[in-house]
Amino acid sequence: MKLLSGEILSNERYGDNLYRIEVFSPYICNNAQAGQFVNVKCSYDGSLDPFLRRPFAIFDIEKKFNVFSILYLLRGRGTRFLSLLEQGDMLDFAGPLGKPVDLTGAGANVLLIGGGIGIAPLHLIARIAVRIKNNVFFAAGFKDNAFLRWEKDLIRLKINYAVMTEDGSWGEKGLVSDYIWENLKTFENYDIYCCGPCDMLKTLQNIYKNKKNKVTAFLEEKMACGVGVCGGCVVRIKKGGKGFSYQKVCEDGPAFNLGEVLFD
Amino acid sequence: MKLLSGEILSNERYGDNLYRIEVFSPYICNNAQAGQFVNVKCSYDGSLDPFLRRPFAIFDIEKKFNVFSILYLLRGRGTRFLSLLEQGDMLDFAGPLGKPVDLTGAGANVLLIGGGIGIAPLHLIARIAVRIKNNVFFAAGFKDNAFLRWEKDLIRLKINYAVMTEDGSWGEKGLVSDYIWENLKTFENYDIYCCGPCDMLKTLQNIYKNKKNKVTAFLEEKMACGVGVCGGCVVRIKKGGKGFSYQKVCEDGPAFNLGEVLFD
Amino acid sequence: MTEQKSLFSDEITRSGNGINLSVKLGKIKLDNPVIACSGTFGCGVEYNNFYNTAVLGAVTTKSYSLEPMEGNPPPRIYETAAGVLNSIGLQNDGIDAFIKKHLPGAEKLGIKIILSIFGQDLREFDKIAYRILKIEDIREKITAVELNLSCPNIKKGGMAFSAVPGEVREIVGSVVNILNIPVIAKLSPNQDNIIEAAAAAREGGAQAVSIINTVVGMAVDIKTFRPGLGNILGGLSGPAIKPIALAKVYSLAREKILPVIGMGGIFNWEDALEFLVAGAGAVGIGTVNFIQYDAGKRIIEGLRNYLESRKIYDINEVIGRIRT
Amino acid sequence: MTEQKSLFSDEITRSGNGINLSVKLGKIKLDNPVIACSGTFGCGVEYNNFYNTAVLGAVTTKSYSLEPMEGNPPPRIYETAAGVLNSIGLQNDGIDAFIKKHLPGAEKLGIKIILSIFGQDLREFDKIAYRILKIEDIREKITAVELNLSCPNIKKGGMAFSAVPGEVREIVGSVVNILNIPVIAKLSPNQDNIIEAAAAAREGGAQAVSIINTVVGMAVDIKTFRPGLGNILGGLSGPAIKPIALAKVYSLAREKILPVIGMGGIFNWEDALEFLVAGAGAVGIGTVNFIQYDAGKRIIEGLRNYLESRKIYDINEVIGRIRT
Ligand SMILES: Cc1cc2nc3c(=O)[nH]c(=O)nc-3n(C[C@H](O)[C@H](O)[C@H](O)COP(=O)(O)OP(=O)(O)OC[C@H]3O[C@@H](n4cnc5c(N)ncnc54)[C@H](O)[C@@H]3O)c2cc1C
Ligand SMILES: Cc1cc2nc3c(=O)[nH]c(=O)nc-3n(C[C@H](O)[C@H](O)[C@H](O)COP(=O)(O)OP(=O)(O)OC[C@H]3O[C@@H](n4cnc5c(N)ncnc54)[C@H](O)[C@@H]3O)c2cc1C
Ligand SMILES: Cc1cc2nc3c(=O)[nH]c(=O)nc-3n(C[C@H](O)[C@H](O)[C@H](O)COP(=O)(O)O)c2cc1C
Ligand SMILES: Cc1cc2nc3c(=O)[nH]c(=O)nc-3n(C[C@H](O)[C@H](O)[C@H](O)COP(=O)(O)O)c2cc1C
Ligand code: FES
Ligand code: FES
Repeated sequence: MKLLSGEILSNERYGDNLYRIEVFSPYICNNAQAGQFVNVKCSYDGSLDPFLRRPFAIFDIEKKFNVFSILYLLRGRGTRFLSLLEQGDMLDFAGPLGKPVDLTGAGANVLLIGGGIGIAPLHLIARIAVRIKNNVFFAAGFKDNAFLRWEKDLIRLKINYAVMTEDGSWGEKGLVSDYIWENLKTFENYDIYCCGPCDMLKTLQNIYKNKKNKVTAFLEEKMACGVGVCGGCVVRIKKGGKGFSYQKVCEDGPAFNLGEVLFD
Repeated sequence: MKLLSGEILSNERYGDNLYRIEVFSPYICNNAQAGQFVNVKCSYDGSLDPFLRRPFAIFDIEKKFNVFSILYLLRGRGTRFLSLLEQGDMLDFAGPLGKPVDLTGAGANVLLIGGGIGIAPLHLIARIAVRIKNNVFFAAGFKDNAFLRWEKDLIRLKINYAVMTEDGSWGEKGLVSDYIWENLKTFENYDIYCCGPCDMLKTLQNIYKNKKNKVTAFLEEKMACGVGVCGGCVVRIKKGGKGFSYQKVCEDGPAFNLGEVLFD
Repeated sequence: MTEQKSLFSDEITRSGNGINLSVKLGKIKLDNPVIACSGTFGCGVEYNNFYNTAVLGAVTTKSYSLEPMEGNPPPRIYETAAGVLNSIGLQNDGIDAFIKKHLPGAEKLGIKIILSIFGQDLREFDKIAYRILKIEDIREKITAVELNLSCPNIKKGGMAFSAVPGEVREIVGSVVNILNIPVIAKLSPNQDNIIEAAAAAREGGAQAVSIINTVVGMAVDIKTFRPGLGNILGGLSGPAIKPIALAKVYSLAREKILPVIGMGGIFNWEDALEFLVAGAGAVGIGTVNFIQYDAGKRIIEGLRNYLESRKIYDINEVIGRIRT
Repeated sequence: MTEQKSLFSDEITRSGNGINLSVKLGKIKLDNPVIACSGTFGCGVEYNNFYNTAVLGAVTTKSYSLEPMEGNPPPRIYETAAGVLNSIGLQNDGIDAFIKKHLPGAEKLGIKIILSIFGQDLREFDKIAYRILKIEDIREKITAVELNLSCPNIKKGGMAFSAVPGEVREIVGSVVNILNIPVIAKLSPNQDNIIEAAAAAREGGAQAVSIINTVVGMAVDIKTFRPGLGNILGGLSGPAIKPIALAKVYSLAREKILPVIGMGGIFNWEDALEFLVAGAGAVGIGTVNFIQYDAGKRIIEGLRNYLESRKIYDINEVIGRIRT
């Protein structure tokens, strides 16, 4: 991990309230692994507003160009600042952060389940997995078609996928968890990586409670340091029998074994 | 006084570290009088950085176009923000604030003594005075020729003037107070308005200690409210014999009788 | 999202008359819970240039003393991160000037006045109370009297009155005895005894407690190596202190000793709502008035719109409803 | 401007060896006055990714207890205006883990360690001290031990140890007796007795006092009506509290009871200089590390450049030089 400053190559509207920013960074492109994130200063140098850095998954890496990208939803003050940056501006960020997801050791098939902006860390996994796995399948669910443009990027990865939307405006109408439920058999021998809203993760936890799939979930928690020193970003992870321990999303995660996550 | 939002018609570099911003505001143009100022929000809507408003003298008013302007030095966070605003952006300001300087009642001749950015409030006085007085003379002193462009604006007012610079790069070499000292006789029957650094005002106070000229000085003090409610911006003003009272720059000033000002 | 809508589903107050914003703090009744803080709003007359200040729940006047006071040497203001330090030193032109000069002006505009006063000792508080008593039709003109007990107790070495619960009880009791209008005790956040002080205020007969006053702070001007304030120490206010104020309001309100008027760093309706939810029966807005001249109006409108959009027809339904 | 240059003209310390940044706090000698604050910097190993953390005057470790501690339920972090609330709840993996796991790592990097510890009562402080005593070559490995006395005294209803000067004296005295390395007492800003507590720390044999720890604060999430922190109350840090910290540092330092390590909201060298001028013998940087990962290096460099440009050749010349 390093503190970096990278030139912004583009920062484009990607959909409704959705942006993609591309940043030049040989260091990230050479060192970042699947599942990692960057911690971004979302205010001008010397400004305290907003105060904390914001963590963002690495959405994609184009090694050839030394460019990585972030996909972000415009939510509050931090992402508003991001959305105002322009080509040529410098982005102040640190990374790669978080424990990498180890794709080499696992099974031959990978299923990615993304809900909304939760597709962000999975996209990079897809890109890496497609080279080393037999099958990679992306199941993605959205409210509406705000993420429509993503389909093009997805197609370029040359993997199979299914899109579900709540309003039926894109792909099939319904929830991604319904899709998983209906295709349980198909994905019986898949290792699963999922990221999305809490409700989706809880549903998936239920679905896979007694299955033998290895299910890895990406979690979010508010962060202060992002590098494991403050203990701010903990989630409850089952320990042995009935107990639990607090583990840090930034250092021990952001990916955890879904079966061991204790939601409240 | 009103809380206003005015479109920025231009915001140009006027000299080294010096800018002039022109704002559309019929209200200010119709209501502001000589000596008044505006209190400007120098951060984006909802931002707390920098925190307080910044007071600026009204530098000029062009009634015909409903445009007033501010001349400002780039000093810190507030003026940095100002300098980044662009044509078409809106300026959030309140005004006109402060006690107007009454030019109608006074003598027939007016001498303006400005040091550095202190020329700002005097420029508007010059513009108004030139219509109702016999003689208006502007004596201005600067470090260097950063304010050179101002000479053009001054010439348009069709008044006599003298410029002094410390480095001799424009006008005569020397201090404006030296110029005043050397021309005391010439201005014997002039009402004087001065604005500039503390040292200049102190020197002028000495020069005019036992003269009969009416000398009015513009003072600065840090402000919180700008409208007279907080008591933050006080200066020491002589009261009767030996005592003094704290008076508010924003409400009782910014112009005070120089002879009564107690510098520390 | 779904949670937000269901928060109040069990007890929605439907009413044909729109949203009820009025609140009661003991015997004090306000049309809405938004009060301008003492020392930051004059008597509401200046700000009437920016909006009709009669729409505020009340305007707390600057704190008046028996005789006019000079205040502290300048500089009196120092900007800090999301806050401001001040060392005004309670400059004011005295209670008589308020009665003769400022009150009539506010009255004419229909501003609801909470009169803030302070004395150097019990006797001075009493003397001021007697002068107030002489105001004609006082109950129509003055909603309440707020005792600024964060000011220094000269007889006790300059410590704030509110540092000593016994003093609080005595002063409040004495003023309550003299006046026939509700009394509010304003406490300092610089002592760690707010609960005891509030209990003492109740015993003295106060109707409510105002917290917090400014927090002791300081700055150094590194260009001159001088303190940023002429008085060296000053009071910190603004959003910087909001978390501190909220903690004090919550901790005191849950004791249910007296209704709490919560203040400290409120900048918008969301901040005001935080205080109400944490248990404040009304909120004070101070420093924000310097930056957002029409903050009072905006915050009242913001609260009303929020309640309307959530189908909560009475603001009292959110007060103290924090889910711990 | 002219004033700035003449500030030190009477006593400029000319030296062929460049700028002296080293400071002494009692028996504690530091190469420079910039210390990483407890709980915000691990043991300095993580941040070594960003710069050589051995350049810091010292790194104060997170506070270790006798046994590992779980800490508080999430959320533990809440962003506020120019600050952050935390309710970590002193989660740590225990003093033994520090000795076996973390210390060797820091040692290898040449990081100067101030070891922060806390106990639930006097006995626990003592027990931890005895374990520390067993570290080989302890005086070479540990610059000082800092006692976090802002943590709750479980036996006394959860009030901070530093609230009761008698407890401060006893704990400090006991640990000083056990250990042969300098002891620092870290005090809470949430009681109004810092001067008494510091005097008690001196009587107990402490070499210095660290102030301030975080200020009690709170937030409400208006979307859910829940407290922003799982623990409801938390500690506020960052620039928001800088004026509060400066006031406490100044007020304590001028009493000349013990050298003061000043902290609270320092973000750049200018802030650090404010604390030094106000009387701090060294400064702590905490929250800034979360936002500016290389703050430590920057602040040391900034101070050095400042001194150089002002022709002040010894940082001790600015300490406590406030002109009041
Ligand atoms: C490991 C990780 C990876 C993430 N990846 C992405 C991504 O790829 N794309 C994306 O759009 N978002 C991502 N997020 C979320 C992103 O960090 C927040 O959306 C962002 O902080 C929103 O900030 P804001 O300033 O716009 O909004 P704010 O209004 O300031 O905050 C909006 C919400 O973001 C959350 N938030 C605020 N500050 C933090 C913080 N310091 N740490 C964590 N959450 C915070 C709060 O819960 C808040 O409700 C990720 C979060 C984590 C923890
Ligand atoms: C009545 C009046 C009229 C003024 N007219 C002009 C003008 O026409 N042109 C111009 O360039 N400047 C003018 N100033 C000064 C102007 O307000 C400050 O230069 C400006 O605040 C600088 O702010 P900053 O944020 O850029 O710098 P900062 O670094 O934030 O401050 C720079 C300096 O400005 C002063 N300052 C900061 N905040 C305030 C405040 N709220 N009130 C007063 N002073 C403050 C401080 O003393 C500080 O040293 C005027 C000041 C007053 C009181
Ligand atoms: C400039 C200024 C002057 C103040 N004067 C008084 C006063 O005279 N009496 C009083 O009780 N409180 C006074 N206060 C405190 C405020 O009423 C309020 O309690 C405090 O500022 C916190 O609220 P805020 O953060 O919204 O400003 C003053 C505050 C400021 C900033
Ligand atoms: C996340 C976090 C954890 C902290 N943990 C500790 C701790 O374990 N022990 C301690 O003495 N202080 C702890 N502190 C307090 C800091 O050491 C410091 O005193 C305080 O944050 C003020 O400095 P700052 O504003 O620079 O952060 C912690 C602060 C933060 C923000
Ligand atoms: S954010 Fe500090 S430990 Fe994760
Ligand atoms: S700035 Fe508030 S009275 Fe002048």
